[in-house]
Amino acid sequence: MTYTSKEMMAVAAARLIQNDDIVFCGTGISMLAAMAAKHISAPHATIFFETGAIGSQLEEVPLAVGDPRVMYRTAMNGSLLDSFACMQNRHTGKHVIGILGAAQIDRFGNLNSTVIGDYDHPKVRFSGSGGAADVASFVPRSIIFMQQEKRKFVKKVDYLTSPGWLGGGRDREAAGLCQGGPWLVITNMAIMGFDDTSKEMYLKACFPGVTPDDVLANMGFAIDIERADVTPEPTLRELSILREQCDPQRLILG
Amino acid sequence: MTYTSKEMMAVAAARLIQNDDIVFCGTGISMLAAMAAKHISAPHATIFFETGAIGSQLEEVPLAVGDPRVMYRTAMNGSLLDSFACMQNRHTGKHVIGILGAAQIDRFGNLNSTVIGDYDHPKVRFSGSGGAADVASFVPRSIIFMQQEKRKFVKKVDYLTSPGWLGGGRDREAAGLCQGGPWLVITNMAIMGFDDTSKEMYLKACFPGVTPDDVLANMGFAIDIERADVTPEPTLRELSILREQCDPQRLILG
Amino acid sequence: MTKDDGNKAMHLSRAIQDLVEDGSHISIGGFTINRNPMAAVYELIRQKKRNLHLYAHSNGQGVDELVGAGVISKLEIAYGGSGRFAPTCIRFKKAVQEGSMAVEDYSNFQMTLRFLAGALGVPFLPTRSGMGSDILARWGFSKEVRSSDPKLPDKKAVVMDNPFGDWAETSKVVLVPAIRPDVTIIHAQKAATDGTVRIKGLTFADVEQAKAAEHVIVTCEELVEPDDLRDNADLNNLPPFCVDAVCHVPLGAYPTACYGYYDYDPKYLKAYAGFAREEDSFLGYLEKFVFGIDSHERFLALIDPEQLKNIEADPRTGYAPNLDRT
Amino acid sequence: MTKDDGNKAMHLSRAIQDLVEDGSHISIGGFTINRNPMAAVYELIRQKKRNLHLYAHSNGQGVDELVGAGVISKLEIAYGGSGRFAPTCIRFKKAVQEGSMAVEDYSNFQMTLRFLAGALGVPFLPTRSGMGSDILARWGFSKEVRSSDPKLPDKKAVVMDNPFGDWAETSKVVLVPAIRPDVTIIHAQKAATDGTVRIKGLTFADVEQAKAAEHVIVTCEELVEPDDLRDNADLNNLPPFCVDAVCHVPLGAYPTACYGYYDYDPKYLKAYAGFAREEDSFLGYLEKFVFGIDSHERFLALIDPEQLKNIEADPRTGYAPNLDRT
Repeated sequence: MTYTSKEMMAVAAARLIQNDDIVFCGTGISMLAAMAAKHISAPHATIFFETGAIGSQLEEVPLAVGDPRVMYRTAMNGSLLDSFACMQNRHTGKHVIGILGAAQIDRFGNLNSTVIGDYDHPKVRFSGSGGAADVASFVPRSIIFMQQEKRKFVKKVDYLTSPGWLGGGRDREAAGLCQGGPWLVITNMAIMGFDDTSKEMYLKACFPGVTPDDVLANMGFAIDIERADVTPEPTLRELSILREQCDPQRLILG
Repeated sequence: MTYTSKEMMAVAAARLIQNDDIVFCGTGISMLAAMAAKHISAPHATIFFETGAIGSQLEEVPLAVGDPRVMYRTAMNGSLLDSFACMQNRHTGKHVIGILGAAQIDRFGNLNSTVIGDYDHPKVRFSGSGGAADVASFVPRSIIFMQQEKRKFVKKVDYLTSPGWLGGGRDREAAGLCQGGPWLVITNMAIMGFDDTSKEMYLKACFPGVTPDDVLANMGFAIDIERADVTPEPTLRELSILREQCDPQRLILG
Repeated sequence: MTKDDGNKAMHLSRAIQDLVEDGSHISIGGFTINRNPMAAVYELIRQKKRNLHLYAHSNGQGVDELVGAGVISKLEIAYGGSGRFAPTCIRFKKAVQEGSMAVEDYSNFQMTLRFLAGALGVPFLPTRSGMGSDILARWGFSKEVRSSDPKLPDKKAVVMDNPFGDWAETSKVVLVPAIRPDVTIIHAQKAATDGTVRIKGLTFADVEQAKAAEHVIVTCEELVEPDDLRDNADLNNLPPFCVDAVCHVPLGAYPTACYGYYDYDPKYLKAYAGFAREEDSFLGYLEKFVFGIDSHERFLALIDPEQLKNIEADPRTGYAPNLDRT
Repeated sequence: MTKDDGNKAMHLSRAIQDLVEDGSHISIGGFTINRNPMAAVYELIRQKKRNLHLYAHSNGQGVDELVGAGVISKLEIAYGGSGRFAPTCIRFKKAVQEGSMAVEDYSNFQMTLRFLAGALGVPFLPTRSGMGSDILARWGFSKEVRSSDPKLPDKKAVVMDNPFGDWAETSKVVLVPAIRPDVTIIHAQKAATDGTVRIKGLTFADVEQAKAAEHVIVTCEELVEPDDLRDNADLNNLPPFCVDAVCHVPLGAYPTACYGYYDYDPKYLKAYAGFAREEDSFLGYLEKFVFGIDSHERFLALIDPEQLKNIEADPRTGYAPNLDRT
């Protein structure tokens, strides 16, 4: 079967979503993952956007979280305040899975989406946090989509936009953040988890055809590869849902 | 012309309301005053209730601020949060006139609507603040409706529910409250103001047929009566609006 | 709690049985004589719940009946009144004067902010309301009571200097602690089986009260399919995941009003005020209208059908014009 | 400002002229590629406003055009992106990299709370967001800049121990300061001449942004009589007294979307991204699309009518299904 790494990434994330989950979606591939999950295994999962759209039915893939497509037949049209409050609130927040992306990540899942270089005189400026720092602060489980590149997996992020496990161990708790934090990193090559105790990143699974060494060769720091297994290929059904029902125009799949 | 003291009170308050005012109404006579003002001199004044009803059109007089009659053809149906925020907000709050009532008042316009006697073992329990303490805290001008009785005009309130000028002078500012505060007290006999500097209550005007000594005889403390004039009687037009358009069932006028 | 298909519709008696325990901290929606979840109030009384901790702002009729029936041991409230029918709620007044129930007083805005703090998931919110008042100076629940109950914050409120200097022309603020009820019960005009809620007219603080709670019970005039409320989501007030139980109870706010459906019943409220005045007559009232029957349907059967007709809302105004309210 | 009869309808150019001065602190509504008040953005550029201090959360297209045109000297923002058309807003990116504009970074929720604080009339609000991040550690505006500007709070944010112990399982909170714009500009589907505003679909943070401001300008697709919006006040978002000027500007959010009326224009946004890449082509773009004409109507006359037809919203979905968005 042929499929792209983007398709594998979307399917790998979709498989993780359950019926009781409230899925916070950012722009891009995370929307496809949530759309696919609703069709594959979690029809009752709630897709929601920081813009305030709760329970979006998504007939077409939105190109931004502010796309009017997120408003189609929602259960509620709220506001930014409503959507972030739903994550900060511990009753509803505990059901939320956040899906994030970033320009840089370190071994504790701290994310940078603000600048490369010095903050006061940046070499490259990115969009900034948006809701990412909020999601990372509130949500018990977050999935991070990354491209597997040395310059993106760095020893120290240039700017810590979204708190991950900070310095590891119980650092989040000490900082005053909620329990829980980065759950998985999904790249174009593999899936990484975080150790229960040290909170350090480790290799959880390679995509078919990728070796642990391939992954290490594309990171700026070393991680434990002893626990790695292999991610099952996308099934025909998964691919057809993704291609035919979620993104027939291939706006995000490319 | 014959009229009741309740009618005089409602008319006296209605005359104070201008087109730019946002009038916060409590239960009872304050609603009549606002309704009458809209018909007499201030058609563009906004009537609003702590329940969240903004710009109520009031075809029938409500018997409580939670009465569904307050929802008729409003400009907006908000929430408690919206209505109190509108008063605490300094842009909108500066236009608000609050109309309050109480069981006890002191010479600085501090109000008690909570208990008579000791708070821990009250002789009489009343409804409590409701929104009164909030209105008294936020609003630059408030009108207080009272019955002119010795046991209601007291040297010291048994419980300070709604802050007036506190101990007088610049006490409000020192406590952290907004500038402005009690503006006028309207009773069944007279209208009292508060001195610009000392913030002490003084007699501003007697109702027709009432003497300053009558007023003093029905208060538990002495006030300056040197500045008093006489309130003009309700006009025929004022009375007919009040009786025919505002409260034809005499639910509040009695 | 929810069935696999996401259907949360259930009988009110079961919802109350499953979600409210003796000692629970609860809050009820509505305002004075409007949209009180009265069917649920009567069910709480009927099931003889005890030692409930009740949070309200200006809920009148519901609070008074719960207090009168001995369901409530602690009450946090801003206002206990039912408009012209009972300027101070009668059983509430008696309970406080007799010292049979502990009361903590706040203002309406403070209570609203406390629910909002719970909804937002923060421990407190700031306001400029109440400085210099006895609401801040006097505590209804002592330090000891507070520190012995893990469900209560250890302070009634905190006055703090503005940490941003005089930003927003504010030298000091009052911080009021979040309310985190175990259960909030509200009555809405429409709800869907998945838990979506649509309130018509003023929402009071129902939305904040619901979001602050761990569990939410919604009674509704009309129970509809989820798809029916997706036609205009701008009108919806709570998303499905905030709600645990949806109970179809027509006239579920009676004898208080439900905008667009029916007015409050002045006759009932006046009669209630009469019953509430004395212990014996109040117990007789409860016997007849609550304990003697087993559902809101049977309760409504005790009311003169002519009067139920009189209070029907007309579509233009949302209430019953020219209703005899004397 | 308002006429005696309460009529606030006026031409957009006059509203901008009267209410926005050089150096004003402003905020604009909308989100990334949706309901940005673009007609007002172009008018601000056309009137050559300078040294504006701009507050935004995730406003994309509006922010980028204002920044590119040199209108903004200081920006407080959570996100500068326009979805797939410009993952990072292009002129914004250049201005920050070149240091031609000072930027203070917050998160979306922090910005929302800051607007809400302004709306509520309190100096700050608490959150649990951002602890341990550089958003709190690094300030874009120095202490000196802050203390020299009376319109700015003296701190970016304050981390504080929870004064209620560990109430709400919270040991610390972040306090973020209120935003108090001189003027907020939003675009709505409907507004009445008295200032009542009705937004269809998501409101983003428009309501909080408007309430936080001293003055509010609303552009709208449809200008109606006040009575027309009183049919269902549950759908209204701002009461008249919050609004200073109501300006009838059909397609006033174009090239961004306006739910129920039109979609964003992918062609325009893609072309814009091309123009924005270089200084010269961007100046040429401004010359043609902003300075070369005198109104939004004329601006729309420059757009292919076929494409305006393509982006018309269909009634069922509120957007333009099957629009070519490649």
